[in-house]
Amino acid sequence: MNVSGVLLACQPVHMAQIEGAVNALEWAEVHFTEPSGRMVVTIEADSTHQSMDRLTEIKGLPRVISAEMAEYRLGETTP
Amino acid sequence: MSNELTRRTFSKLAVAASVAGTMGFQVPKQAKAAAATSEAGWKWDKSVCRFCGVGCGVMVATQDDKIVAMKGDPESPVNRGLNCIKGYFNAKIQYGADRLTKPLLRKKNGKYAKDGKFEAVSWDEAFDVMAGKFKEYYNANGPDSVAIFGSGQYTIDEGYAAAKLMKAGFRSNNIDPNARHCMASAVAGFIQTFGIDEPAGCYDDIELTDAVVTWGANMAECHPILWSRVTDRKLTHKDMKVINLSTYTNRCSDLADLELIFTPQSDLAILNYIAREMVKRDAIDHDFVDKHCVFATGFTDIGYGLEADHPKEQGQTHRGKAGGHWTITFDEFKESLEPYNAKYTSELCGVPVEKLKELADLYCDRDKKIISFWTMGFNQHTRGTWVNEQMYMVHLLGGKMSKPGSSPFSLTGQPSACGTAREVGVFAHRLPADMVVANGKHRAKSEKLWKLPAKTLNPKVGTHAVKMMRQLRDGKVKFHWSMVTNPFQNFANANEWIKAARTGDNFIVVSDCYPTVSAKVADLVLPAAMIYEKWGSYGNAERRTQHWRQQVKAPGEATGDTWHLLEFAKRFTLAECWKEQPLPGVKVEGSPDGVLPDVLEEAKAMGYKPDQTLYDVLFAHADMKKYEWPDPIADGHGNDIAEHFGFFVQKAFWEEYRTFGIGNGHDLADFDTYHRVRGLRWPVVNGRETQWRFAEGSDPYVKPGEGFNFYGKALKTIPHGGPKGEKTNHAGKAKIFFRPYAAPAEEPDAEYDLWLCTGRVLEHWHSGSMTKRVEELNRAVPHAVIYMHPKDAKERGLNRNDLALLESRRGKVQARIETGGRNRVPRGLIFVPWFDENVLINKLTLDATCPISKETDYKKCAVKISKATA
Amino acid sequence: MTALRFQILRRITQLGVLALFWLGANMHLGVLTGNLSGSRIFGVVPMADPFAALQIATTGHLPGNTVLIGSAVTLGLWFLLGGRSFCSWVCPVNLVSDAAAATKRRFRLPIGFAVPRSTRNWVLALALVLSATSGVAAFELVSPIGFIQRELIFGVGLGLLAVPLLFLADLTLLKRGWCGSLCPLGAFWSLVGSRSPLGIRFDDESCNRCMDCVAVCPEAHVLNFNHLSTTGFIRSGDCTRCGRCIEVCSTEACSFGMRPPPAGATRNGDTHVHG
Amino acid sequence: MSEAFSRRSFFRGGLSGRGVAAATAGGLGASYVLDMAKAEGRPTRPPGARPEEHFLATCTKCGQCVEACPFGTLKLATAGDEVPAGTPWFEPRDVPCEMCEDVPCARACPSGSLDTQINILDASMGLAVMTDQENCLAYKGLRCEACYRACPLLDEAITLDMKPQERTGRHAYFLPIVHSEACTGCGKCERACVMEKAAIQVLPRDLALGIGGDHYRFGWDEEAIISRDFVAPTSSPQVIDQQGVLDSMNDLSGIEEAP
Repeated sequence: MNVSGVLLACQPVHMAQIEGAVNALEWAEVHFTEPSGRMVVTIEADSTHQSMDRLTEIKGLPRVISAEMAEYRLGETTP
Repeated sequence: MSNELTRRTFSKLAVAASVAGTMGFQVPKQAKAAAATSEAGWKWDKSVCRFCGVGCGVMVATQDDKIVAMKGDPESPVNRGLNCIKGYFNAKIQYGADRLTKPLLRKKNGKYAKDGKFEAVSWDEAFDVMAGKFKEYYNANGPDSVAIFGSGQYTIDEGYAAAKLMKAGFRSNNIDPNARHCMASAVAGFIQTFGIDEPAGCYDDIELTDAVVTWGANMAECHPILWSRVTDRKLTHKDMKVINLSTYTNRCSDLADLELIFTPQSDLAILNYIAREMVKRDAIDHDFVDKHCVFATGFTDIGYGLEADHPKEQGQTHRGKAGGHWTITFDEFKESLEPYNAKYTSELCGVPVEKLKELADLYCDRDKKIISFWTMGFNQHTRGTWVNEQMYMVHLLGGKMSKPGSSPFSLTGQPSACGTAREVGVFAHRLPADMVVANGKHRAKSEKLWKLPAKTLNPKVGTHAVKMMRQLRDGKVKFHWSMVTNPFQNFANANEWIKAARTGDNFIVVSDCYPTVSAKVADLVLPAAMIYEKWGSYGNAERRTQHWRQQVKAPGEATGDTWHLLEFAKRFTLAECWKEQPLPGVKVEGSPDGVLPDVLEEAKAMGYKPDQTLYDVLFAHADMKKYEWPDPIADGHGNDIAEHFGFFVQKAFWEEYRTFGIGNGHDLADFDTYHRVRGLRWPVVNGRETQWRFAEGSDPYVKPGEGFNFYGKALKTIPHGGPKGEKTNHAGKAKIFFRPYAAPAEEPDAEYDLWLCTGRVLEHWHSGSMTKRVEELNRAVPHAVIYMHPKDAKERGLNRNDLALLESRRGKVQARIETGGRNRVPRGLIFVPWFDENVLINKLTLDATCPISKETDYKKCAVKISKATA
Repeated sequence: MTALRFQILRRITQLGVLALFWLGANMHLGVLTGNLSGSRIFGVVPMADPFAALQIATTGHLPGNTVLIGSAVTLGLWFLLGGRSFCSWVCPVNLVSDAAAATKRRFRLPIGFAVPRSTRNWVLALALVLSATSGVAAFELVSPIGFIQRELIFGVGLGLLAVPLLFLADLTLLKRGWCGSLCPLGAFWSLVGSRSPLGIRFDDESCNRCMDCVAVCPEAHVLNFNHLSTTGFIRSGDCTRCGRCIEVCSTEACSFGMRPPPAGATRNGDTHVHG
Repeated sequence: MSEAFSRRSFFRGGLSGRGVAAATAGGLGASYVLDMAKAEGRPTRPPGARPEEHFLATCTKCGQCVEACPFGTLKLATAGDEVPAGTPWFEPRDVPCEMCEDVPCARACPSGSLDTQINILDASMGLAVMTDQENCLAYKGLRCEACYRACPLLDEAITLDMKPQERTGRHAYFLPIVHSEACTGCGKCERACVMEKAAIQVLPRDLALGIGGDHYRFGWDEEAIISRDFVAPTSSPQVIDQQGVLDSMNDLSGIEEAP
C-alpha cells in the first residue's frame, strides 16, 4: 500500500462540498483544511500508476482548482 | 485487522502532516502528536550510500522489515543530507524483480555438469558440490589452483573474512579485488612515494583551497556530491580557479576556468613540463624539499603488462622488476626534465602552449593552495604508477602537501576501495595494514595476530586480477570465486575470459544478488544479501570509516557474503589445508624449494586438532566468541549472520582486524564508537581522527618540531644512482620521482583508427547490476551509446542515433552513435560507458596494465567503427 | 471456374492490400507504405485519397504536392477501374457489410429499413460544408473506414469498435446502411465511376430474367432490365463492379467489359447520381 | 463510439425524411466535428509540424511518418485519445523523439502537414518546462540533473545554473534552465526525469511561453527581436468618447453625499 500526500486548492466557498466529495472516495481522505481553500488529502493505492490515476480523478472533481502530489511514500515494496 | 487499520491510519497521518508542514498549514496539536507517533512506527538509522567512493551518509527508515523511506543524513559531514540520484534510489536497489534468492547450480540428469542448465539447489548441495570441486583441484594442484576475486564493495568484515580464509586457511595468496582495476596504481604510487597507502589530505581541503585541478577525473558525474562542494567553493570564492584536464570534454568543464583536452597518455609529459617550469622559475619550496624529500627514478623498459609473447613486450628487459627504483641528485632530476619544454610538450599532447603555461602558472604560484584530484584517468593507465608519482612530484616540489587546502588527492571509485580492499589487504601481495606477504616480518606478525603456526602464511605473491583470468584460461587457476563484483563484464578483453570460464576444466562460483553477466557465466551462483540486509562498514576516499547496522532481512535464502565464506570454511579441516603443499616457485626457509611446509605439528603444539575446521580455528575461536550476540549496540536491529553463527561476527572480526593497525599508523577506533559517530578518519588515536596526515599538529604520528614526517615504512631503503648503488634508508622522507613519457600499448593506426576510452555515467553504478534495476535510473539512461565527434561520424557515413558496429582486434559490439550530449569527444577518440551489459564494451578493451600496479588501462585502445548492418 | 471466383479474388485483394500495408508498417516491407488515406508504392509512386484531398482543399489549405499527385494517381486508377470498384475490391468495410448481408440471407433475417441512397450525397455535401466551416477535413475525423483500416494496419485501438457497430446496424436495422446509403466516400467514387470505361456488360439475348443477379446485387437498382436491354451496359456509378451478378448468372448474360459508345437516344437512368 | 454517434444521427434523419435528415445530421455532425477539431489534448506533434490548425486541416492520417520513425516514437491517435483520431503524435515520457538528423518522419509526409525540409535543430515539437521546481531533486540540492545530461542539445537547450547552497554551507545547487530558442521539444529530458511524475515536461510552445508587452524593450539588449511592433493607440478626437468623458465628469454619485 502506497500513500501519497496531495495539496488541493479550491475556492473557499466550495470547501465543504469538495471535502465531502473527497471523503466519499474509498481511498482518499482529507486531513487538514485551511480557510483560504487549501487542503491536504492522502491517497492510498497499490501502485504508482494507480496513485497517478487516482490523483487525476481528484483533479477531475467539480470545482477543484488544482491538486498536486506533494509527497509519496512507498509501502510494501516487495511482492 | 485492527493492526492493519492502525498502521494505515498512521502512515496516512504521517504523510498528511508532512505535507501540511511543508506547505505551511497550521497543524492542530493533536495531529502533530498523532503524526509523531506514526513516525515512531518507523525506525530511522544511519547508514552509508552503496555507491561511489565519496561515502555519503544516509538515513534509512524501516518498518515491518521493509525499507519505507530514505534520506541523506543531515549530520554527515560529507554530504549534509544531500545525495546524488543514485543515492536517492538506494532504497530501491534491493527490490528488483529478479533478485537471486536460491543457490543455482548447473545440472544435467540431477548432477552437477559444466554443460548443464541452472537449477535451484539447497545451500547444502551448493556447498557440497563447491567444496568437492575445490578439493579436487586443491588436492591435485595445490594452493595456486584456487582463487577468489573480491571487491572494493565488500564490507570490511567480508573482505577480512575472505583474505583470512584464503591466506591463513587455504594458504593461497590468489585473492585480488576489483579494486585492482580501480586504484592499484594509486596504491603503488602511495607506497613508492610515501611508504604508506592512502591520501594525506581530506575533503575539508575543498573548503580551504584556492584552486582545484581535475586530472582524468570526471568528478561532476562520478563523484557528484564532492563536485557539489567544489562548485560551492568556486561560486563563493571569486578568485578560486578550476582547471579540467581530460582526453575529452566532460561535465567538469562546465565549471572550469580552463580546459585542457590532451592526447591520451600525454599527461606524463604535461606533468614533467609543469615540474620543469617549477624548476626553471624557482617555484620550489626548497625548505620543504630539503628537509622532507629525496629525488628518485627507476627502470623505464618495464613493458605494458601484456602477456610475455606479445610483440610489445619484446626487449622490455625490466618487465619483472618494474618497481625497481633508486635515488638521484637534484641536478640529475633537473636534467631529466629538460626535454619537456613547452613546444615539445604541446606537440605531444596537442594542447596549445598558452594553455600549458596557464596551468604551469597555477602550480608555480607559491601563494596558491591547490588540490589536484585524479581517479581512473590516471590509475587505469599503462604508466598509472608513474603518473600518480608525477602528481606527487609536482605537489612535493611546491610544498603543496599535507597542508590545509593543498593536497594531491587520489579519489577512489568504490565505496570501500580504501576501507576494505586496501586497508584489509584483499590483494595478492598484501596483508592487513599495509603489510605484504613477501616480507617475513610482516608474515610473522600476521601469524602471531591470527594465532597461526609459524610459516603458515604463503610468501609467494599470488595472482593479481588480470593474471588470475589469464591463468584461468591457461588452466592453472581452476577454482574461481568472485564476490560482490561482476568480473566477466568488467575485465578488459572479456571474450577470452568468458570462453575460458565456459569451456575450461574449471569451476566458477559467483556470489551475487542479481543475474549479472558473471552469474550467467558461472557454474554455481550463491544468492547474496545486499548492503542494508547485513551489518557492515565501508572506508571512503578520505580515510573515513563508517559502520551501519542491518536494517532488513534479505529475501528468500539470500545471505551475506561473510556467511558464504564462513559456511564454506566449515567444510575444510586443518589436516587438509595445513599439510605440506606443492607450490612451484616458493622458497621457505627450512623447506625444500617449491613446497609450503607442513605446519600441522606446530599447530598441534599450539593446541589445535587436525580435524578442527578452518571455521573453528580462523573465525570462531574463543577470542571471537567472547563478542556475544545480542549486544546493546544493536539497538533493536537484527543480525542474521550473528544469529546463525551464535556470536557477534562483525564485531569480533573488527576487533581482531584493528589490532593490525594499532601503533602502525593505521589505528582504528573500537567497533561501538563507529555506531555513535558519522565515521572517523584514521589514524584514530585516543579517539581523535586525523585530517592531515604527515603534518605536525594534525597527525599524532608526527612529533612536535618535525613539521612533517612521511613516516611510512615501505621501500625506504633504496640504492643510490642506479639499481646496484649503495643502499640508504630515507626514513621519514617522501620521494620525488622523475618519470619519463612512454608511448601507450596500443595506438590508432590505419585500420583501427580511433582511440576508445571507457568510463561511467552519473546515473549508473559500475556494471549496472543494481542501478539498471531501478526503473527511474534505467529510464534516464537506458543504453550505453558511442560518444563520437560529429565530423568523425560524418566521415564514416554515420549519423547521430545510427546503430554502429564497433570493433577492436579483440571483439565487437553494436551501439548507437551520439554526437552531442554530455561528453564531447575530440576528433579521433570515442567514449563508451561500460554499465550496459547489452553493450559489453570490455569485449574490445585491451588487457594491458601498468607493469608496477598491474592495473588495466581501460582508457586507451584502438578501434574502428562502421555502420551496423541490421 | 468456381462460382465464387470474383468473391475470392476480391477477398484476396481486400486482405492483400491490408496485408501489404501491415507488412509495410510493422515489418518494413516497402511494397506499400502508409494506409488507404495516403501511401507510397515501393516508396516511390504516391497514392492519396482524393476525397480527403478535396475536403482539405475546402478547409482553405492547399494539400501537399505529394497528396495532390497521389490523388491524381488514385483518381485516374479508379476512374479506369470503375470508381466504386474501390468499395468492393479494397475497402475493408465491404467485408463487414458483406458479412452482415450474408448473415441476413443465411438466417433469413428481415432486410431492414432502406435509407434513401441519396443520403450519401447529402452526407458528402455536408462533409465538404463542415470541412469549410470547421477548418478540418470533416469526414476524415469520423470515418469508420479510416478507423478500421488505420487500426488494422497500425495497431488495434478503440476505433475498431466501428466493426461491430457497423455489422450490428446492418444486421438488425438497415439494409446495407453504411455502404449503400450513407458513405460519402462511396458517393464520391460513384460520381467518379459514372463515366468509367470498365463495367458490366449485359447480353439481353442470353438473359432469362431469373433475377438471381438482382437478389445478390448490393446495389440492385443498377440492374434495371428496361435500360439494360437497350444499353447492354450498366451505366450507373453506383455499381461496385463486384462481379456477383456474373458469378450467379446461369446463362452468362453478365460479364466484365469496356463501356461501349453511347447507344443512341436514351440515356435516362444511366446514372442514378441524383436519383 | 464517435462514429456510432454520428451514424445514429444520420440514420434518424434518413428515416424521417430527407429534410429532417439533413438538418439533424448536419446539426449533430457539425457540432461533433467542430468539437473534435478543437483538439482537447495538447499533443506533441512530430518535428516539422505546421501550426496545429494548419496541421489538423492538412493531415491525411496516412501514418507514413509513423512508419518512417525508426524509434517507435510516433503513433497515430486512436479513438479515446485526447488527440484528434488518426493524427500522429508522441508522448515524450514514454518514447521521446531521438532527433534524427535526416528527420525521416517529416521527409515522409505527403500532405504538407510536416515541413519535409525541416532541419531537426529548428524543430519545435514543444518546449520543455520545469513544471515543478518545488519537487525537482536538483532544486532540493541533490545531484541529479538527469534531464540536463539527457538533452541532445545540452548546454544550449538546457544549461545548469550553479548556486551555493546555504543550508549545508559547503555544497552547490545545479539548477537546470531551459532555453526556448534552442529547445526542440524532443522530450528526452522528460523521459529521463527520475521523479515518479516528471518535474520537467514538454508543453506546447504557445502554452509554455509568455508574451511580454510590446511597448517595452530591455535597455541592455538592443538586439532583442520582438515580433510585434508596438502601435500606439491613436489619440485622435474621433476615438475619444467625448460624451463619455463629459458624463463621467458630471457623475458625482459616490462622491457627493446624497441629499
